[in-house]
Amino acid sequence: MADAGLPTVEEAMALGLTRGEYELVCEKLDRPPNQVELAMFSLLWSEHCAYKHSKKLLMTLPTEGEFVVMGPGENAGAVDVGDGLVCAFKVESHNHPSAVEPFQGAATGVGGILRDIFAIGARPIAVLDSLRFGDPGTSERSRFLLDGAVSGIGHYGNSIGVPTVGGEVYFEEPYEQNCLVNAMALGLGEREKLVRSAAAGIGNILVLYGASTGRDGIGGASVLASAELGELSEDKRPTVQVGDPFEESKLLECSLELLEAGLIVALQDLGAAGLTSSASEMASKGEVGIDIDVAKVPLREADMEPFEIMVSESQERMLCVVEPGKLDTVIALTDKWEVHGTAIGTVTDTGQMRIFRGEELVGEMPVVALVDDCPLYDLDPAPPAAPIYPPPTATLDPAADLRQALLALIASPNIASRRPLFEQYDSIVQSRTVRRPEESDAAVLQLPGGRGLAVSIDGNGRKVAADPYRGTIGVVLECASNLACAGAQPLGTTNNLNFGNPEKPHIAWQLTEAVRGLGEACRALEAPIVGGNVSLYNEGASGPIYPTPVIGMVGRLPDVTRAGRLGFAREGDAIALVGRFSPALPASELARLRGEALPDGLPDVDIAAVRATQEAVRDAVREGALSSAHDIAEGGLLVAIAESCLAGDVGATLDLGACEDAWSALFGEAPGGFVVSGDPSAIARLAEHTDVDVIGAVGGDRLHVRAGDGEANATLAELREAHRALARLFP
Amino acid sequence: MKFGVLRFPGSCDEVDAQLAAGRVGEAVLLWHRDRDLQGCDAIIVPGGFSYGDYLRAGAIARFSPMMEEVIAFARDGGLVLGICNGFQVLCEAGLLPGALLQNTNRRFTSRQVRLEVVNSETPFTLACAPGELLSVPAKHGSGRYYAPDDQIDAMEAAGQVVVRYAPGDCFNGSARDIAGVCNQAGNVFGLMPHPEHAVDPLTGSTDGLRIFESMAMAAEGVRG
Amino acid sequence: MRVRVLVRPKAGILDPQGVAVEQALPALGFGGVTDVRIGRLIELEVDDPAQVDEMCRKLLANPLVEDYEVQLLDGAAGTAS
Amino acid sequence: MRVRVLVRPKAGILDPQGVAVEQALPALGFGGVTDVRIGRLIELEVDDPAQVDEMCRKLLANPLVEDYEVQLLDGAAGTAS
Ligand SMILES: Nc1ncnc2c1ncn2[C@@H]1O[C@H](COP(=O)(O)OP(=O)(O)O)[C@@H](O)[C@H]1O
Ligand SMILES: [Mg+2]
Repeated sequence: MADAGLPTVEEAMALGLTRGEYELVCEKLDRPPNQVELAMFSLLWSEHCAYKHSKKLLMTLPTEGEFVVMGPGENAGAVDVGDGLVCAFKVESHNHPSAVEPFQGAATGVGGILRDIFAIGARPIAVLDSLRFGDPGTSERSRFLLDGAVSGIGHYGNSIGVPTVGGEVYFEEPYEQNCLVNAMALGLGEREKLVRSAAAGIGNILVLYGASTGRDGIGGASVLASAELGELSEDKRPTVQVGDPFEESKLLECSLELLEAGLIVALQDLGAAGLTSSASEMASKGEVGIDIDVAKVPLREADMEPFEIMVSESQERMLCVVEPGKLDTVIALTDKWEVHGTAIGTVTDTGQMRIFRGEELVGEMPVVALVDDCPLYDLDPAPPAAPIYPPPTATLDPAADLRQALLALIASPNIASRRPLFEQYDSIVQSRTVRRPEESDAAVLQLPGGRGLAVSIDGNGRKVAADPYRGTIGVVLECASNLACAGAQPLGTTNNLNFGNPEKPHIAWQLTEAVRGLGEACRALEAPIVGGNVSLYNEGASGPIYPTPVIGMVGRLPDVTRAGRLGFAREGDAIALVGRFSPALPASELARLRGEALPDGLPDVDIAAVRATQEAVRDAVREGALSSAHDIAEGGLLVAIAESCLAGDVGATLDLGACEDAWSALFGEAPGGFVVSGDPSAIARLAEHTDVDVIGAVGGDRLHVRAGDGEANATLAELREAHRALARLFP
Repeated sequence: MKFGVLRFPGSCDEVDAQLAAGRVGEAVLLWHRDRDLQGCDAIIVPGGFSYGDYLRAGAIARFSPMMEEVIAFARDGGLVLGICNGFQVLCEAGLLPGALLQNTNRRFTSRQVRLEVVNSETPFTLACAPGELLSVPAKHGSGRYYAPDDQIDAMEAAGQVVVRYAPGDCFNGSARDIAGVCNQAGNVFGLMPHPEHAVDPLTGSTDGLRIFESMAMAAEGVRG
Repeated sequence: MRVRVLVRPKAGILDPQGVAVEQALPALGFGGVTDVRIGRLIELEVDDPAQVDEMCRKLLANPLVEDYEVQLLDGAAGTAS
Repeated sequence: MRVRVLVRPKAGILDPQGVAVEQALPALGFGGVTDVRIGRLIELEVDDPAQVDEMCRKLLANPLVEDYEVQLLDGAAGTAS
């Protein structure tokens, strides 16, 4: 191999490696790396691929359970849903690409998570999104990012025929300079037909199929995912990756047909770090070597260097391992779907990744060194000495009464109807969607045999910022509460940890505490983590984002015809507050509107008690005993009730009786509270299993509430008008 | 009664259409590169994004070998239903008058709409009452129906405007709220909303079934 | 030979994108802009430029709602529909 | 003055439309077509043509993924980015 012009340590550092890491690479190779090798090491040893600051924490999470079929480590996790079927699911972030170009960033985020799903042999059946931006009222940039991200998600999901069935979006100042765009996907597959990504069979052939390879996102994984965005100079900006959902729809059908026909040994999508990471990880999992000839890779631009081909992040590509005798059949099938496959390499027994350009060997590295030898770092967590986040900007008149506060909350961008967003998504294609957005707290999809799946995605950065440990527990509980309202029992959990720079002690502390809360809550709910993603270094010039663990949970319903609804349905039904609910205002949505600083810590949560309430609500929904069930989240009890009124197009009259502090009672937030409605006898039966307080009745065309000597009154029309507040963001 | 549902690269709602048609008869998928209509009594050109909707929705798909067969089948009086992208394909292929342009709101929009049955005497609306309102979802970015005014006058006079959006429900800016039209002979019908997504009380309304039932009645009539 | 095809919405056909651009410009500080029309630009390399007109009629433009104009880029003037 | 803006996908940036059209053409009986790129054609009436370049950068084109070219239609040559 030519060793002239070897890259310097400075170049290695510009690619994101530390001096120590570069020296370790030299030691592993027994010589300094050349350009191809350095490019590959810098990607595989990046935070994004190696999880070097989070792996030790992630190892503390519960990953096993009754329903887990595939845990973290594969392209997606999978849980058993009965009858030989599994549900594969995972959430991923595309934060930095979306901050650069929101439409393509969000679109390729959806494309990437969908490939993860069909890479394990499951057909994608749903997408959800989780979005965070700055204040849309004052920030034009936030409106631009929101508009672009939503159109990008819709563009990709709609065009490929996978319904976007749910999601969440929040607007808070700390996301102004660093928006979050997370996408989750679910797939359905046969348990026996799942495929893993481990390369196997010495002499077998690697086939690359899908889009041709261009200079998309070169340097992306190392630069984009591992440097703070503000540090990125113009010339380091990678080329923007453009998504092509049409190509991906062919890729998807072709991949599933290859698997169905039993033609392939292993399958892997090309995501961040392109061919480098997919090939190396396939080799590592199979404990084999791989030879790749970059001259065989179909290129979009003729003059690409071997290292560029190896690190390109061109979208819509897949890599599979094929027995030589089946190669022709595989190529023919890829031709049928117009995603023309090419044999680009072979599985070897060398334990080496060897990169050739034709006959010329241009790179040779031990697979183990590339994939497993990246140093893992211990965090140095310490709680912040002073508050990290300035108080939010106050928008609510301090003299506002209960009614004005209710209307302001309903119109808050964090609570107002998401209809203007989700109307841009096809939520019904594939004919499985039993509960569309705004019909239930969780989306519900039907499965063969009359059963159902429920899915929800949740996060609450403000509460996690106030208390990373309890805040994260609250998020996991909210996700499970959403499932309970639909009548579903959790099967498994996925998560995306969106945090700032973990090399800073207070961020390390947020991350450590949040993961502790996540593990504890998932353990207590028996909803193990089957996969996820970590996105660090989310900081802008004015500081870090709120620490934002985003939790996605999948549950199942034995009888999908009884899926719960959140809207009040019948005049005369009793309305009850369910659960041992201790609402508090600090860190609530009302506190945000009032411009109050975040508290230092949140009240303790009794996870077991919340779980018991969730089970009681779930069982009542499953029996068909309730007309509606809705969990109490942002905005507290009165907002939850207003949402049930709006969803059912009917009013309610409530009396909370004697009440020390009407504000806390009506607008305070805490995990574990539900608003249900139904026949008084059904509510009485529910009271045998959990705390139940009948507080009013469904009926009329207004919401009227009395709490102690406080009172609020609004017509449905007024509530509806306030609830439409987001529409003006999408003129 | 045997329905054939076309499948192009990029089709999305073909399996949904197959399931819906399967409730009133047999339904098979037909691959765009084949030429065998497999003895189908009616053809459905489904929704989705054939060829990614690149260039113009429906522009590339209409040239596929199977579409050539469908054009011949339609010229011989065979029943052809185009839904959403299928409607766009049929317009591009010249089997239906007019064109579908970008929604005036410039956004892909997905919403349950009410469709008014304007002509209940076509083979696709036999099972509907005149003026009946059907609740059906619509979801598209390019669904604004356009044809020159005098042509629409003539179409209205001839009963070719088959379904309209009910007042207030037209989000795409279609001329005269037109949601679906048929050809002069009445055997080819295209509409933007999705009757195949309104066939099961579990996932929505069941009003869309009426379209498939009508087709089955018409086909039986022709045969009998 | 490199060929450019300009495809425009026909006169009288509403062009919502054009309208949106026109409405957005004043807020960005650009006054005095009217009659914005947005169409498609297609550039291609063809062996036989004589084919292009048919290609336009059959595929690249929809004659009911769009006009097209062909420009041969290596010299010679184009033809318009 | 009438101004024409040609907006094209940047060199090196994937142009999915162009690829799809190029791949479809042979089957439609049009051989010998390569390197198809599809962009946008924007035509507008402006009082002050000097503004157009900034308008392109701010609104009409997305500089991250697109190049643009301005043509003044009543005579004079244009400027390219
Ligand atoms: N970004 C989004 N994408 C798609 N659907 C969304 C999005 N945000 C919210 N939704 C849907 O809107 C409804 C209400 O959302 P939200 O108020 O966040 O619910 P919750 O309070 O239960 O978390 C849900 O059905 C949710 O799935
Ligand atoms: Mg909820």
